[in-house]
Amino acid sequence: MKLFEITTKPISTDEVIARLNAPTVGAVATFVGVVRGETDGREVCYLEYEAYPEMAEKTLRQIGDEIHARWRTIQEVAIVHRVGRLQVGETAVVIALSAAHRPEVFDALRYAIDRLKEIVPIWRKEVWMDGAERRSEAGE
Amino acid sequence: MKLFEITTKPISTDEVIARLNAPTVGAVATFVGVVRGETDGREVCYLEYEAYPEMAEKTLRQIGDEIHARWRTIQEVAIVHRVGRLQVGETAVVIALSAAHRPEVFDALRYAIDRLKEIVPIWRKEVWMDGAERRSEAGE
Amino acid sequence: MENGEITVRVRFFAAPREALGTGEIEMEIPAGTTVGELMGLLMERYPALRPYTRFISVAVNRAYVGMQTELRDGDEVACLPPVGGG
Amino acid sequence: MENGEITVRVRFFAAPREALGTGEIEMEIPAGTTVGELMGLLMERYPALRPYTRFISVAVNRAYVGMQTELRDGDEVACLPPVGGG
Repeated sequence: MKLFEITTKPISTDEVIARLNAPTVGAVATFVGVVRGETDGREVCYLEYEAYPEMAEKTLRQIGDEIHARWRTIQEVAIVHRVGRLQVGETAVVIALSAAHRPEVFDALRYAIDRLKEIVPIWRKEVWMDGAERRSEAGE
Repeated sequence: MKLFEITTKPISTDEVIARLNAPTVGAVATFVGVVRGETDGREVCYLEYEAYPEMAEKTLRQIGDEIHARWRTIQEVAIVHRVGRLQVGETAVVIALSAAHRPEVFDALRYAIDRLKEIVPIWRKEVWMDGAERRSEAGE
Repeated sequence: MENGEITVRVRFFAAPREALGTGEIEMEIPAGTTVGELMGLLMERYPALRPYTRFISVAVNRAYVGMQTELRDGDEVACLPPVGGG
Repeated sequence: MENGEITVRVRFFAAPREALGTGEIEMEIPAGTTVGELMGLLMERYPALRPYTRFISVAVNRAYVGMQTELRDGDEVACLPPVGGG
């Protein structure tokens, strides 16, 4: 089971959490990124995500390594990011991490999504209902 | 759909997240409490959770209200806690909260589980493989 | 008693419930009885509850209350040992 | 060139990929060429890429590198506009 994955298929949070399964796990925290129906007051038609998949999976794995180095109580990290065309309400990314007890999972979770947005080569194109587009790489 | 629920049935994280569904949601954070296979070096056979269900649902709702008062960007909170006999690896509680953007979801999530453990009338009995028991109300 | 008797339901959970052998009893008590006084009456009548006295918080009608709270007819009183959810 | 020519693959994504009309090209460059020099050659040969120059980070063999990095035969070079996942 891959802990760090770029996929074109819909993502189930339960399924990502199951990848962390171990009898030592007592606490799991997840971050789920969802396609919003509105950005800047414009209605979203769909989003198109594009990745450099080989490097994206490598940098996701790097984020996992960074977390293990910083927070010794984190047992496992899994990050699955979807690419392709996503509709409003669909899940773009699930980050899940596990520990025996909860204290460090929240900081580690925040770190994971912040780092993902900094270093993982994935790009997003918003297509609005009025036909206009905006690309993440053009700045927000 | 109930946002605050005590249930005897298995809990799906995806299903709890779906209760928050709205076109304004861009970020969901969840905390999942899982039955560990070992506590204090002893192998766990099963856990038995008992609640004062009417007051438990009321105090869960109170936690939701407290979060809305403290973090204005949190859109919805859902908390589902299971009671009865749970096996190792099963989910005891799912807390999910939603926002348009992520900054406040982590602090709010941590607050929710901390408060749950303080005020929600639910008790836990650990039954170990060697036949011994420990009750949460006896102190840890 | 000047205001007569009232009836309250008292609910028990977890270890005190098992020690008592039931999750619920009815108590007839004088009007004006406080939560603290009711706890005293319970410990007197049910010795099995005594080991738990120090640890019990009380809810009336599903909200935590202090020991000075006066009970009213029909109140649901709950004896809550330290909670352990999550 | 004293060390001859090397061949590198160059990959493009998102807006620069669409501007160029392809996601991948091969470049024959002198041995010892740096990433920064390769960027210069690309901008010269493909004017469509010029608007993106300032914003592009470069990865060689799937790791971010600086502009001084020397390229080797067979390297996979990627031109990465600012990322926007999550």
